[in-house]
Amino acid sequence: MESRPLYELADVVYRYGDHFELAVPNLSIPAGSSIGVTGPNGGGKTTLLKLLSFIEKPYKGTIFFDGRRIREQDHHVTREITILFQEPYLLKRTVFDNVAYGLKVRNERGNITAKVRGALNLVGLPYTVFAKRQWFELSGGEAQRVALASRLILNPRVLILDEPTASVDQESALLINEAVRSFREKYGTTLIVASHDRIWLSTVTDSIMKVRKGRLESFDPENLIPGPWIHTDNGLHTKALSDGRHIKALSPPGKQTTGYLRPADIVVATNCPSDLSTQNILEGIITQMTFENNEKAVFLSASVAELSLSCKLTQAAVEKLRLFPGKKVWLLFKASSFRWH
Amino acid sequence: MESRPLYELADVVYRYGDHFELAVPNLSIPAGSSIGVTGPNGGGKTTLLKLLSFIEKPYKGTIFFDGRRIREQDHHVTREITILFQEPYLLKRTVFDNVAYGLKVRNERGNITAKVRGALNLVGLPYTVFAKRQWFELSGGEAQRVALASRLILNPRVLILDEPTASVDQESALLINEAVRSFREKYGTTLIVASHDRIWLSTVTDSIMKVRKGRLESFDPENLIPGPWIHTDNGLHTKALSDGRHIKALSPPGKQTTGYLRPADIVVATNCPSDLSTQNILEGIITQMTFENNEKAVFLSASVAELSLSCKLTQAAVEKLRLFPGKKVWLLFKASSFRWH
Amino acid sequence: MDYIFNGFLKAVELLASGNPETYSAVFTSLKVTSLSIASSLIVGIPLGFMLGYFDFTGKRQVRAVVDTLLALPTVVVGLLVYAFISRRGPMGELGLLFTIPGIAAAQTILITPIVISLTATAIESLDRRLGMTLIALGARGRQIIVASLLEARYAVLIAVVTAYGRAISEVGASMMIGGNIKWHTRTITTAIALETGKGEFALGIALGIVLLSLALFLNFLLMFLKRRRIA
Amino acid sequence: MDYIFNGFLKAVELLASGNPETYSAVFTSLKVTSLSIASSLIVGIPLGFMLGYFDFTGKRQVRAVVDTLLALPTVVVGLLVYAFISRRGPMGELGLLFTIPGIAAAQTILITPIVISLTATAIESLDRRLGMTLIALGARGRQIIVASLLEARYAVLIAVVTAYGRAISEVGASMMIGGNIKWHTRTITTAIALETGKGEFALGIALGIVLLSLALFLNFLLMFLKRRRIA
Amino acid sequence: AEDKVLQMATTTSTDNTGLLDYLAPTFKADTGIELRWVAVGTGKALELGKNCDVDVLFVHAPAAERKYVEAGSGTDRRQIMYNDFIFIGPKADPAGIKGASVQEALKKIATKGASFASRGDNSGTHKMEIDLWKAAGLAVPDKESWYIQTGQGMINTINIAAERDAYTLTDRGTFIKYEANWKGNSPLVILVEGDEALRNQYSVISVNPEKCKNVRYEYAQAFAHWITSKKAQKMIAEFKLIGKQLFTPNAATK
Ligand SMILES: Nc1ncnc2c1ncn2[C@@H]1O[C@H](COP(=O)(O)OP(=O)(O)OP(=O)(O)O)[C@@H](O)[C@H]1O
Ligand SMILES: Nc1ncnc2c1ncn2[C@@H]1O[C@H](COP(=O)(O)OP(=O)(O)OP(=O)(O)O)[C@@H](O)[C@H]1O
Ligand SMILES: [Mg+2]
Ligand SMILES: [Mg+2]
Repeated sequence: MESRPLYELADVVYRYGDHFELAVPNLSIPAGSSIGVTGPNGGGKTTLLKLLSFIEKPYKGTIFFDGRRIREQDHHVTREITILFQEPYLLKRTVFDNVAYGLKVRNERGNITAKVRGALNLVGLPYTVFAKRQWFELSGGEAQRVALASRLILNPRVLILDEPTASVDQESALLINEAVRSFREKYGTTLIVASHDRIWLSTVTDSIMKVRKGRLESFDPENLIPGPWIHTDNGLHTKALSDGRHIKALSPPGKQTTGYLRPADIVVATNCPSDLSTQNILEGIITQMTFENNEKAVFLSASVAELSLSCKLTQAAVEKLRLFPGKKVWLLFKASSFRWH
Repeated sequence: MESRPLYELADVVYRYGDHFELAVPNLSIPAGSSIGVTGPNGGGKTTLLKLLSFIEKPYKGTIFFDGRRIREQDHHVTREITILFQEPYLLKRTVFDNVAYGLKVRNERGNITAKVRGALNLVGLPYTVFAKRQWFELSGGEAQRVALASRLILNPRVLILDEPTASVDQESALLINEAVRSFREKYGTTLIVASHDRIWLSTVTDSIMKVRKGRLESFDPENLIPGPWIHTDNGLHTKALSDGRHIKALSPPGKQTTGYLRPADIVVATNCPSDLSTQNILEGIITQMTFENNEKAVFLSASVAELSLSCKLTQAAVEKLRLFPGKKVWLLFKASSFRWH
Repeated sequence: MDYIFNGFLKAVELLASGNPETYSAVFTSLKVTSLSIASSLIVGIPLGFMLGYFDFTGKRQVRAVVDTLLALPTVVVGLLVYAFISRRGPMGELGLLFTIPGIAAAQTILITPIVISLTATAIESLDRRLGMTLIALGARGRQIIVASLLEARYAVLIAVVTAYGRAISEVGASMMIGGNIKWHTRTITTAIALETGKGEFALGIALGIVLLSLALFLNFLLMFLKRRRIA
Repeated sequence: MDYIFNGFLKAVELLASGNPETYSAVFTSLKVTSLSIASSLIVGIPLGFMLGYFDFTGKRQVRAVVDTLLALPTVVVGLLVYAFISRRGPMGELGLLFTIPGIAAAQTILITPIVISLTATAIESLDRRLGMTLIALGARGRQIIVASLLEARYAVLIAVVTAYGRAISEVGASMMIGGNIKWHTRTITTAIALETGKGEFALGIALGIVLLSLALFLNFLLMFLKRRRIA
Repeated sequence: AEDKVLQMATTTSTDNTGLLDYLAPTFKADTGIELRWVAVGTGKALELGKNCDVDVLFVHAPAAERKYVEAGSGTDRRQIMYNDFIFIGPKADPAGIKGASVQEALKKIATKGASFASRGDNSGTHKMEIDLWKAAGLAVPDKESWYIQTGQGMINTINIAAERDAYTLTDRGTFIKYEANWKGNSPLVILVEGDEALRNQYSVISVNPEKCKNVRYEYAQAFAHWITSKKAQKMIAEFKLIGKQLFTPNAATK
């Protein structure tokens, strides 16, 4: 695959009124790459994807595509890019007509039935069962998959997906995963996917970036510990957990501020350690362990009272400690490890 | 909590044309319980939830609520039940008015501001930032959370949620989880939640049922292996994987039929076993391990070529084999273990 | 062509000089349409909601009949109402003939189908999730109607504006039922018809401009009200 | 009252006996409205789409003006058009006065605002995701217009039905421009006006019934076409 | 070959009585010219003539006609026929005008304040009414509560008079039609008739070809010639509505 940048963004700014601003000082996306976008709700993922698909124009700055500025009338260029929205909208037509619509507006009239059949197959919807259904005769996940099929049929050069698996069942998520992957192999499609499902995302993309408060950040999952933080005598602040235990933190800027804890800052122990300088030693149960292919690391989730804390470990450490889901562990972190946004 | 059944369904049938029928011969849901509903797209989850919320009437059969048949004019009863739809719809009003609407129609005019503030807090949306926003000035996940807040504010006796975390970020999913749990504790709310996120689901519910092709099944996750199955000389059928390996199965009913394999039917080995009667011995990498609290078992996912296979193990076995995500394992299962639907 | 130009001048003159005949007609028009609009909304909006919201057998047929009534000629409405309220008619006792309420009654018959049909379409065009959401939130009966109409507010507003346009511009029924009696039931439109019949084309145009100014004023008012509601 | 009943009898008689004057008026009405509907759709639908789809400064003002034109009285339209196509008018050479195309031109002016306003509302009432989805799927220019109108098809249809109702029932412009010339420009409505003017109320009602039957027939036709499109 | 068409503007009375329907076929047979007419108020008919939109006028408002011809818009005004106006009113005759002279009748109505319906539309009939008020030495009423200005055609004005128990001035032809509808039971009856002042003169005027170059002056002349011919005049005399003669021909036959 080529590595010439397909997209180059320079000083791009987009605003909604005065409550949100997305700013991308620079970003380049190589042709044929597969980029994941994650981040909290309202971070700006959808906004970024709309800019990349030329559905919205930036207020400031330029987006170069293939080294060129794109103007509105460059239909042949913008038609090579297609986006699937977070809440897909189906045209008030049959499933067949929905999937075939993109071909029709491109005047590609050959072999439509076969192509529609193929696209529906890719998303796991049998043609004979679904092609003649009306748009409203579908379940939530089926509708989402029809919308995806209507994008896949276009063989786009850039495929942009916003939460494509939100209400899709696990089998279909897998199917979509396969479909998208084979697409990339066959056509060298550039893929940009926003999702909250970090695991699923890491299986389809080469790299993940995070959009938070309108700024791009490198992806680094974090634990969140919401307030209230109560000031105690020894200069620390504590948050009470539902089972009576406490988490201690150094100088949160406000009582209700949420503290962030990086998974790499948490140490996992299989026995209760003593004589340690860390303020926080919390017992918990491992609920999940995930192999992160991009980083070759294991993410471990443990439940501590009502919290679920994520820790990043090496494979070797996991093996050495003989960790497994359901096992009791102790999580250690310093009161000073918290970051406040 | 009481265990007198809140819902009792007897011979309930609902149909869409002739392509879908949901049939529930009998089902009883105890008051104060928390039930999860999962299953493939188009299985009938949403349909079931609509029946339970009395938004739709069954074609046949009766739904008893609190031991009574509910008629349409029993507003005081049906108002105790509220449902959040899979694709939430916000009224074309401000966020405040959306959340307050349910109180207003109930003529509960006291303390509305405080209640709205509380409900928005529950879903992690600061009142001052969001209350005055118009319905369209929200990101996908924010909108979903506003819709949830508009349900939570009602303190319903039964809270029915259809995919409440579909486009919600992980922090918020946690928050919602907490909110819902504290709700149940405070008010004894009965909770019915449909979701594809099995892990999230198992953290909020006491038991999970599965709806597939309009029938209730006990929840038992399965692996799916789609065709095509090629007939071979030795009486077996094989499916070729993308890396050239094969899966063998006994007499699939059709070439394209999908085979189902129960996670409990797969044996996991850390060394390549020999001299075994099982036809399938496949090397793979562990991608994820999850502790299933309801069943006190560990589910392990392993990637085998393009497939992701799920295996169910005891905690002891996981500990003994020193399994961890990223480790290479061998999955063993018999050609006769496949079930065909 | 001169007529148009002269009509403009005359319209300004009529309005500026406070011409009593013109103002009498303006107020009569306003009284009549206020009455007819109010009554057609009271009748038409709930019926339109029901036609748009509920599914029942024969719905499509009812709809076709209502749509047909959009083609009711004003003179025919005038004739029908006249038959009822003329002295020899069954409602002659009420003394509605040649009165403002009489005209308003005829106009109500004329414009209620517009309100019904356009309201029904407005309700039908709503997102299919709305109804379920309202019920889920606890709305019942009248609350569902009110909330649905609010969701469809712009489309319902246009229904009202269209009905208003039809009422204030119609002449056949006003003529027939009102009798175009000067100082009493002469509306702007019957005055226009009269002046045109006299060959006073410029005056006819002038009165037409007066009427349109009135409508423009009301529409701008509406525009500001709309802007106030949704920032 | 009697004449309502007599009107029914007479309507049946006129239609059954193949009364040539009635049929001539029916066909004239059909010709006129076909022309005026066609031209108002050609002009009004694209304009209505633009008004509903695009945001531009002054949009709300334009909208208020279009809505005001819904209140155009037919006689005023008649006068305005007359001023242009009278022999002494700037377009007198075309010889449109007292002709069917002349009436159609006047009606077009009358009903185009209805088409524009209701189409704009139909487009505005569409889901906000539609436009983006069409662009994402590759629709451009005219394709977006066509697909949006298809999505709003019922609301656009009602726009057409409303405009049709206004056109076929209007009398002022037909009278002024057409002249109500027997066998030539006499439409059903001008015939009704004539008969009513003569005091032939029963005949007026009969012709009104004929007109409504025509409208009913067309609406039922539409209903069946609608059913065929969406099973 | 283009049809020979003569476009006429006439008043509603000639059309509503059916006179033109009765004459037009014979005119066509005699001259090959098709007569098309628009029936409007006299004022509007004159306006149409002034704008060159019609070729010939057939109207009944002598004073306005004279002005019109003097202004050069029309030429060759010829008297064709007349009928007469009558005062009608409720059978009970509250002002007691039955059999009185026109002037007396109007004075009684005005002093008693008996309801009177006026067309108030500048039509020939309305102009006649105004002249009669003036001739009676009375101010033309306007805002008086008994004076109902309908601004409508004759039949509607009669209807309003009937509803309001009012007097009104009408041409005889319209009243004959009105009366016939009631089958001998009409609430309004003829109270004053036969006065010389009540004569209603109809004339034909050709639109001036010097002002209007498109006008089909030849045809207009042909019509004027034909309608004043003995044959046409005889037809007019023979024209009957419900058995009653309506018009008296009085053309100066050349
Ligand atoms: N049409 C709009 N008008 C005003 N503000 C908007 C609009 N759309 C989004 N916003 C705001 O802009 C911010 C970014 O929205 P965006 O949809 O890009 O977030 P996102 O990262 O996609 O979130 P999510 O995970 O919830 O989909 C949010 O704060 C949102 O409230
Ligand atoms: N309005 C409708 N008309 C006809 N068929 C429908 C309608 N809604 C749903 N269906 C069909 O009924 C079946 C069950 O739908 P349902 O929405 O209950 O599924 P679900 O389990 O909620 O699926 P998902 O996970 O995709 O939300 C599906 O096959 C769907 O295609
Ligand atoms: Mg988003
Ligand atoms: Mg569903």
